[in-house]
Amino acid sequence: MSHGSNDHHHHGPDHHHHDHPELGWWRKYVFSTDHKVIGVWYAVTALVFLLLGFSLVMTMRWQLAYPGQPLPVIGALFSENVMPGGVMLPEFYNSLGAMHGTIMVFLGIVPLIVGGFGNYVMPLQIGAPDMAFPKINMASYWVYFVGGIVMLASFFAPGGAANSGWTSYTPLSVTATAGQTWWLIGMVFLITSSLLGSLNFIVTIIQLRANGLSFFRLPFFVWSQFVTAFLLLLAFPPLEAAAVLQLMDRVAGSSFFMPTGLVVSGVVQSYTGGGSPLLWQHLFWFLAHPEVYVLILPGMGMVAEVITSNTRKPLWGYRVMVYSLVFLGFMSFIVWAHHMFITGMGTRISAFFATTTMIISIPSVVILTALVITLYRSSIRYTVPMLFALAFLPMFAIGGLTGLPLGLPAADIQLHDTYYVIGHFHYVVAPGTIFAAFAGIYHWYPKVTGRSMNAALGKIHFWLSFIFINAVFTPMFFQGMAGVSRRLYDQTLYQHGVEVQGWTIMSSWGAWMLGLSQVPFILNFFLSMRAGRKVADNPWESTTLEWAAPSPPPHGNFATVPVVYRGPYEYSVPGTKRDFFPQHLTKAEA
Amino acid sequence: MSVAVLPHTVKPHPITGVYSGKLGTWLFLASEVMLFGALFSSYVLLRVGAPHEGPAAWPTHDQTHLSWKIGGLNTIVLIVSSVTMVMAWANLKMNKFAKGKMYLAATLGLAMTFIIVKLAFEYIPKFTHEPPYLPSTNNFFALYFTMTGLHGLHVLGGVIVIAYFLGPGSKLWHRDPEYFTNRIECTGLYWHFVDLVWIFLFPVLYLL
Amino acid sequence: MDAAHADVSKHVKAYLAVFAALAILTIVTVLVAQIDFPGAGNVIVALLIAAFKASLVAAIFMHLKWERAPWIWISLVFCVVFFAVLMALPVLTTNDVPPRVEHTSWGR
Amino acid sequence: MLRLLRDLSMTKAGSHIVRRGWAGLVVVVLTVVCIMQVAPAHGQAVAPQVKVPIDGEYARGLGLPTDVSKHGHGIDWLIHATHVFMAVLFVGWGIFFVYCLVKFRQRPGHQAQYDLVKAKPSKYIEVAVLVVEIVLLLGFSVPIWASVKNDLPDPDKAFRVRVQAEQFAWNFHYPGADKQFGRTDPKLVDTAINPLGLDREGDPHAKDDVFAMELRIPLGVPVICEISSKDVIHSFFLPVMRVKQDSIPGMRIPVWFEAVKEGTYEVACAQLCGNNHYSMRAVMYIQPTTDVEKWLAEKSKPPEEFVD
Repeated sequence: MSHGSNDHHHHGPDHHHHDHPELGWWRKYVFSTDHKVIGVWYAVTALVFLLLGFSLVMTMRWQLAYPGQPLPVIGALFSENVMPGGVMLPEFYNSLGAMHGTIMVFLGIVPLIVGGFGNYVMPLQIGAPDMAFPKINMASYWVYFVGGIVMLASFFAPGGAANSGWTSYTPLSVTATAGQTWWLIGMVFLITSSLLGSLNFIVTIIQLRANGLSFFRLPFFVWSQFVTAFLLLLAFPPLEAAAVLQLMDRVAGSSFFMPTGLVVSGVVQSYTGGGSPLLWQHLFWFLAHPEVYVLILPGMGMVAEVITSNTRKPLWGYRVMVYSLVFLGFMSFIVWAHHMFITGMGTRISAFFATTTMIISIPSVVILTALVITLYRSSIRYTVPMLFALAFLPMFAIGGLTGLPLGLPAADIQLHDTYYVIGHFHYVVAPGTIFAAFAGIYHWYPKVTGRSMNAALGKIHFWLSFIFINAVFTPMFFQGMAGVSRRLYDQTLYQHGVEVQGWTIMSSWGAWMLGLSQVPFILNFFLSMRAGRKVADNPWESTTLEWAAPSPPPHGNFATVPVVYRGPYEYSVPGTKRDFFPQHLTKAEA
Repeated sequence: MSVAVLPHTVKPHPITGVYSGKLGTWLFLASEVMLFGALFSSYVLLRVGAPHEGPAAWPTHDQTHLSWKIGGLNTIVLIVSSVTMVMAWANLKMNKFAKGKMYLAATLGLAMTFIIVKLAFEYIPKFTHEPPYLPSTNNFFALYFTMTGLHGLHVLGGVIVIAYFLGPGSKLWHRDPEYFTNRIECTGLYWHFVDLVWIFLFPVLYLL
Repeated sequence: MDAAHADVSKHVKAYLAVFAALAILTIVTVLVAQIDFPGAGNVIVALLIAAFKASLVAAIFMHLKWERAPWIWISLVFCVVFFAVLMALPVLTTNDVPPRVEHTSWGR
Repeated sequence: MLRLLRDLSMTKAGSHIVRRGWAGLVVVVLTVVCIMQVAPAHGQAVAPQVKVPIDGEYARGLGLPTDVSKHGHGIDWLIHATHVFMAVLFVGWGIFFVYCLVKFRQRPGHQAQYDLVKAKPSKYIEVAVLVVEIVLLLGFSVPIWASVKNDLPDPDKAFRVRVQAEQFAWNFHYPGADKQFGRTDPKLVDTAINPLGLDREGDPHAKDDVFAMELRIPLGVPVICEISSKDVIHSFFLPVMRVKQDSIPGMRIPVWFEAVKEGTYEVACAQLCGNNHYSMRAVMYIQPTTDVEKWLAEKSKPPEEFVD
């Protein structure tokens, strides 16, 4: 068939770039199909959401530390309906709590580390000109954006934003105020967005790798994005189904999650009944456990990139790490009911889920161990990204280890739904993933802007964040041990709450100080764009392909399509002149 | 600014043996399996856990008011549309554009028949029945409306895509027939999946 | 494209055969549903027929019979495994409860 | 930093990224202000609670509260053992980590080694971690769980209470002298006088049933709490008793325990159940059997206005 000849290939999805080299502002920056512009959009939007989610929690922490006392200065700015006299109402507290979780998980961290870093760095690291489906990539961002707006719009619904926790347990969420409906619609958008994004990632990694870049030459970060994309692809749809079912319960009056004979505030509910409240938890955690790994795996990937570059040493146990990653991803689908031990679970099924939970801890240990052993006999360069990456290791270890007593059903009886759980998963996600994301920002900033961030400000940012983030989360373990339940508006109603109130106050002050500690980062982030030191294409002297492209890379990324000759982390190779051996250079060129 | 053209959009990747669109479609279908899987899982859980008496009890055959005749008719309609879909692709593959387009039009017609039958003989009579059968009636109807509704939305999505390729999308054939044929193949994969879901929905909702 | 032509024209016969099989099996499903099998017999028979029909569609119409791309198969295997997990574990969990847990429908 | 500020002040309006970034900050500020000004429904004031002096210590050892249950030491032991194991891992790992940070810092004359070390110890450690985890799970956790969940005592010999959760209170339903719980019906629920929906007229078993807002249990006798909920999911948490069980509407789930120490303790709700989740607290009194019986007998006399 003559039509299949080469020149027809130019009529691919983005052929119009040939015809119109000068794209208008809208096409260039807003409806761009360039993975880098989309990546930056994702990252900036996600950072905005992270800041927003964090400011919500900083407000909450006043009520926790000084219950019933008016919030100084800022409290006066709030409407009398949510904070009369500057004192937060419990329903506003619950709204803030639910929205903090939702914003951080679904609008902040995942879009930052997957949508932002994944979109920007992954195609560069595999030597691709763009994502496999650039238009779908753009759609993914805009659907996410709309989802975020819908989520925020729920603050304006009568009765305030969703207030049933980020887990939205039924029947509470079904009987909750209108904000919950917005939450569900927002979730449907976000799930659709991550579905579009994840299939794009998978296809890109499978189809668009540069010549010579076999799977076992992929940077660890690309592997982490690959596994993450599979988790998003297969774990999110059940939550979409669950969100539809909950919408039906709320809007059409069905009883999927509503058992017979509910009496709310003395009023017999009109639901026909026959539903199962636990069905929601199954469908929710079927997503949300893999989601935990979605939150952490790209973080591990970024840390691996930063550590290898700054130890000037190959990654220890690269293959084992990849196998562990795949195994983690696989196992994450069969551990979810460990979030449900105390819903009334029998011995056999709880033992099953506890066993899978213990098994899944091993690959995490393997990855962490490999990263630490990489430090052995290396030459550690204490750059700002490296500081964040190094801090990630012990703090992720704390997060991981404290998961152990929660995974043992008997110990979970005491610790479930206490602050211990909060401390545990925040250690994984906040000093874990967010520190990894900071490492990533400092590491790839020169690639995105062509300028490096200020190291002095970076170090101030690091040390302040490191100290205060521990001040926020360590007290939570002691509160949890004492039996303080999570999501309490005022723990001092309980004697055991009163006794550990000191820890709460410490945690609150930690949070506010942590907020202040971000000022150097925000300044650094913006000022360096104009005033940062101009750097070469490969300022860190790294080996992976993204550093072979110009900084910032043009649309289409590489001037010449790179060919890959070796593994991703060939540092300090004996017999070479420099201490790094880029993937795309031949022996002669190096 | 020069832009490198994305490889493997039309021709299969020499190593993975598939062009990007087809792989993407299959991945999308994998996630769809999980979406409908969650609904089927909910069906099993709710049906097994339903009370044995009272208004929330699972309805018997007489109480479901679903006619296997209409369901069966729609099953046949979807199966025929699957055949016409695959025939459309086969004819395009054999370079018979007119015939392929005809089959595509037939698929579109059958898809719309399915929706019309669904609305006219099932949804509307149930809503207007006295008393009406609604999602709030019991969990059988709630599941029936949710599952067939979601499936119906998928059919509607298929209608839009097929209509696009019959209309403005068909220009692509004159530029790059192979690319167009590939797109029809991906549409077909989706369409067969919609058929496949119905193959399970029919016995589960109408017969069991 | 000649090889492809030959392939495709061979397939057409398969498509028509599958169509006939699907139509017949639909009728069989309906007929079988009228018989009262013991226990969960009806469910098993109906789902077996549906599964068989679905695999015909997947194998012939969706060309899985001729599909060689490894990543499609890998994705599908993962999908099927997790689908099985999703179908099985919630039901198993709800069935393994401590003794004397009652499912009440309060106040009927 | 000053240099940066100066440099910025010298530049013209920033690139699109700069503008977008500042725009983001503006969006955050605006959104926060908007959120501050929105108007959800007015809240109701929470009824002030009567403060009863609570016994027990809440910061022993690692911080676990006093244990007054017969089975609790197993759970405590497991929590402590797990933490010792975690501490050993973390400290050992941390020593190696800090050693690397100091020893292998970049400095003149120091070079990274390309060859990967053979790290057999890491394999042993990983296997050891798995073994210890499995021992903790199968050797301790599973047996404790099985005994707590499955070995329910004979209901005839145990002290039974039905715990019915609602937003935002714990209702305790005692069977009375006939040891039979009366029928309850949602249609009979009256938040003021009959929150349980107890059918006092229709069911003879209900006549002597006791409803109370406090949990009063005998010392040294197995207690079975049958936990259910009227509206949403709550979680019945007795910190000093090492008991926690979600209360799921549509299910009645028994938990059992035996108190070994008298005193006054707290009942908490551990699952977010709505606006006043934080105030869903009750008091648990552990007393000698005779005192509990006396209290029940007194309470089971119907109040004047309900006598027909």
